[in-house]
Amino acid sequence: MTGHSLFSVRGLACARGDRTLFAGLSLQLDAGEALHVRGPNGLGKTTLLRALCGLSRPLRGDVRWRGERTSDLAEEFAAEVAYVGHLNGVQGELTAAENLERAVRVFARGQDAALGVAAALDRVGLARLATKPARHLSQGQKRRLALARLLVLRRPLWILDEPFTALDVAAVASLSSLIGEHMAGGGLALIVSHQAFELPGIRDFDLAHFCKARS
Amino acid sequence: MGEFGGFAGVSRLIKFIHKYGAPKRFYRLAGRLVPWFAGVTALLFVVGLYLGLYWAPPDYQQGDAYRIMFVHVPNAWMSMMAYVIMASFAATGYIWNVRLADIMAKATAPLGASFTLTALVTGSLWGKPMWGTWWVWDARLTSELILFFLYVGYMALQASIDDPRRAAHASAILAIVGVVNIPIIHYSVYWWHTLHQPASLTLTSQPKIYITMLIPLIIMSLAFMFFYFTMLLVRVRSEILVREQRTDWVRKLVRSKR
Amino acid sequence: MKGGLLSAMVAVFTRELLVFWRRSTEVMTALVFFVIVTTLFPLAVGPERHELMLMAPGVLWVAALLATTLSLNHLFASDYQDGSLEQLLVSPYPLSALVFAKIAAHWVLTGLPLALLSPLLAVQMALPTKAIGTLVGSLLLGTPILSLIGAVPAALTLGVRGGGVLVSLLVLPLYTPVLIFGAEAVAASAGQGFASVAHLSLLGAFLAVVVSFAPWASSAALRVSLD
Amino acid sequence: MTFSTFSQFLAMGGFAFYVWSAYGFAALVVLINVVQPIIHNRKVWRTLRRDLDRAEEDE
Repeated sequence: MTGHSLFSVRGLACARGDRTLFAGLSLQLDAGEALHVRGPNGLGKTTLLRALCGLSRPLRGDVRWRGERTSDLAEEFAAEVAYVGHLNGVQGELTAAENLERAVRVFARGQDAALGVAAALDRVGLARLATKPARHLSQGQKRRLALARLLVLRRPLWILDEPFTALDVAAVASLSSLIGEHMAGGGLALIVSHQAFELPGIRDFDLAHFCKARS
Repeated sequence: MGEFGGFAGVSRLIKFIHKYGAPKRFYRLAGRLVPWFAGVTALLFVVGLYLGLYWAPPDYQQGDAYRIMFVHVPNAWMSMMAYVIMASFAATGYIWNVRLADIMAKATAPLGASFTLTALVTGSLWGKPMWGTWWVWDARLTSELILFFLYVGYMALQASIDDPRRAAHASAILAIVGVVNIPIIHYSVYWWHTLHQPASLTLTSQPKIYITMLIPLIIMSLAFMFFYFTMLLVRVRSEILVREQRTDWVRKLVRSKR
Repeated sequence: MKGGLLSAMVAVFTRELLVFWRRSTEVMTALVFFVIVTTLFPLAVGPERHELMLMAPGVLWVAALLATTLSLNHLFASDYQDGSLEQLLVSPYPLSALVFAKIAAHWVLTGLPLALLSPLLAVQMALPTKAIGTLVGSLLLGTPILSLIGAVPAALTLGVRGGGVLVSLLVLPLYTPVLIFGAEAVAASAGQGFASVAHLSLLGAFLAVVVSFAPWASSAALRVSLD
Repeated sequence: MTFSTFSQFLAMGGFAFYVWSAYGFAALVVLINVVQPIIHNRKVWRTLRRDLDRAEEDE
């Protein structure tokens, strides 16, 4: 299995209901690389990300991490991925700090947290709100709390679905530089976003290329 | 899916299922089989009804009322068999992603529910002359009633999910849980029944069943079984068309039959 | 790694308790429902003590069944809406273990208080004192089964229209063995006849079956619902 | 011969109502199970044809 990229996808096909969204999708990603997945609404960008991190079952295809099938790795692979979806996964009844502490305990496996909870909250600009119940946070603040999870867990592969929604200009820039640091440290990232953002070295990936012309 | 790929035999079986379980192939095959199955069903019904209603002598205890057995018992058998078949198809569809199996499971549910309903109503009609009331909490009738609720739940879940794949897989899990539970439900109901009516008469617990009763019973059971297979094929054919409507072969088929 | 899994399960469990503690109304609803339903029965059938005593095991057990069914909607629904369930599915631990922790928390919040409250209602329903121990025991053995089995339909109906009513339609037929064994155990120790031990051990055997099966089935159900 | 006359056959030894209702109900359920899929199948074909017509108009 030498010569493989760190993360490689071959011949992936996904469906929504009985309709095939895309087929024959292949991509390669190595340490320090990032991919910006593009395409109009309804093509299946979210489905692609969910299939890659194991949330949904693809029709066909071969997804490999370090040369091994992710479906065989199962939880081993999950320990390498951080996923931020449309939903923030932030529990309204818990405070911002409690949300992160819980993430560390439920998701960090063996390894030490990359950043302490307080430091991570500081980094995303929520330090003052640490003890506030998360339901009182604004949309943008909740989004930042979700992204702070990326900092407290040391995961090589980031899969981010529209991470910039609800973020203000400064936060967008700060997140971009965060992803840049992640790449510089040898991390991988797959990002779906309609919003423009600047990130040196990121490649574009057009999903429309793998979709049949729709009737 | 990877965890099953390791066994060579299983993977060969899966390949076989995927090849002959292709909806297009099966649609044609089923179309050719339906008339034959329908013919066998009709023949079995004619013979079974003649033997059951006319040829078999009356029972020395129950008189002619026991003839209800020839519809009640086959339906009760089929109601349970259909649930097991449904759960097996559903499990196949869920574990190996076989769409045809999903469709078979979905098509089985209404047929199984019909068998259950018929078993309940005929059981009640048999009970009235025997027990003097329309409904007795007899063990067989009670577990049949619970089985009916299980069928209703399965169909309700199928109907309330729009995405056909999710509907099939969600109801598959329900069916599997049901099939694990049914023996326990059955056992608990019989246990409960013996506690409360230790001496009551059970409809089919005669010391011996005569050969003259057994022959019509078997033929009627076969008739209902073939009826099930016939209607399963018919239902599966329409469901295949609905679920494959975007494929080229269905479009070609529709165009040719305009 | 073992220690990691255990601490993750504990984290899920305690977080669940904390969340429900902070919106305690939901826990109370099921409990209050249990109390009100059992109170309604004497009003409907009359206060005659002997009649009430005959009905008590059945009434208490049916009320417990309905109260648990009512509370099943809270098991996954809010986690589903805010996305933390989705996160649980991509955690590096076996999902069935984490789901088991969630179900355990659900039982601690519904089944356990219900069992502890039941002696009061048993007195209301004129159940003989000697049967109260069996009632509590049967509820302690039986309500975990209700939470475990109930998790499967609760997971299957996430985000489905008419989910709440559908859950009860799906789950109540599956509850029949629990109802039979539980109510029979109480009735047996209220009367003179059979020993209740047989029923209780059947209940225990059923619990063993369900513990090994339900967490797996409900995690499979969650994967289907979030696919 | 179990029954010597046709009216005896219809009387079913005094259990006519129960026996014939049971068989009648079973027959009714069988009939519904035959008719309903056929009607459904016709409906499916109708919608498939209509959808195809629409798709071809668009082209």
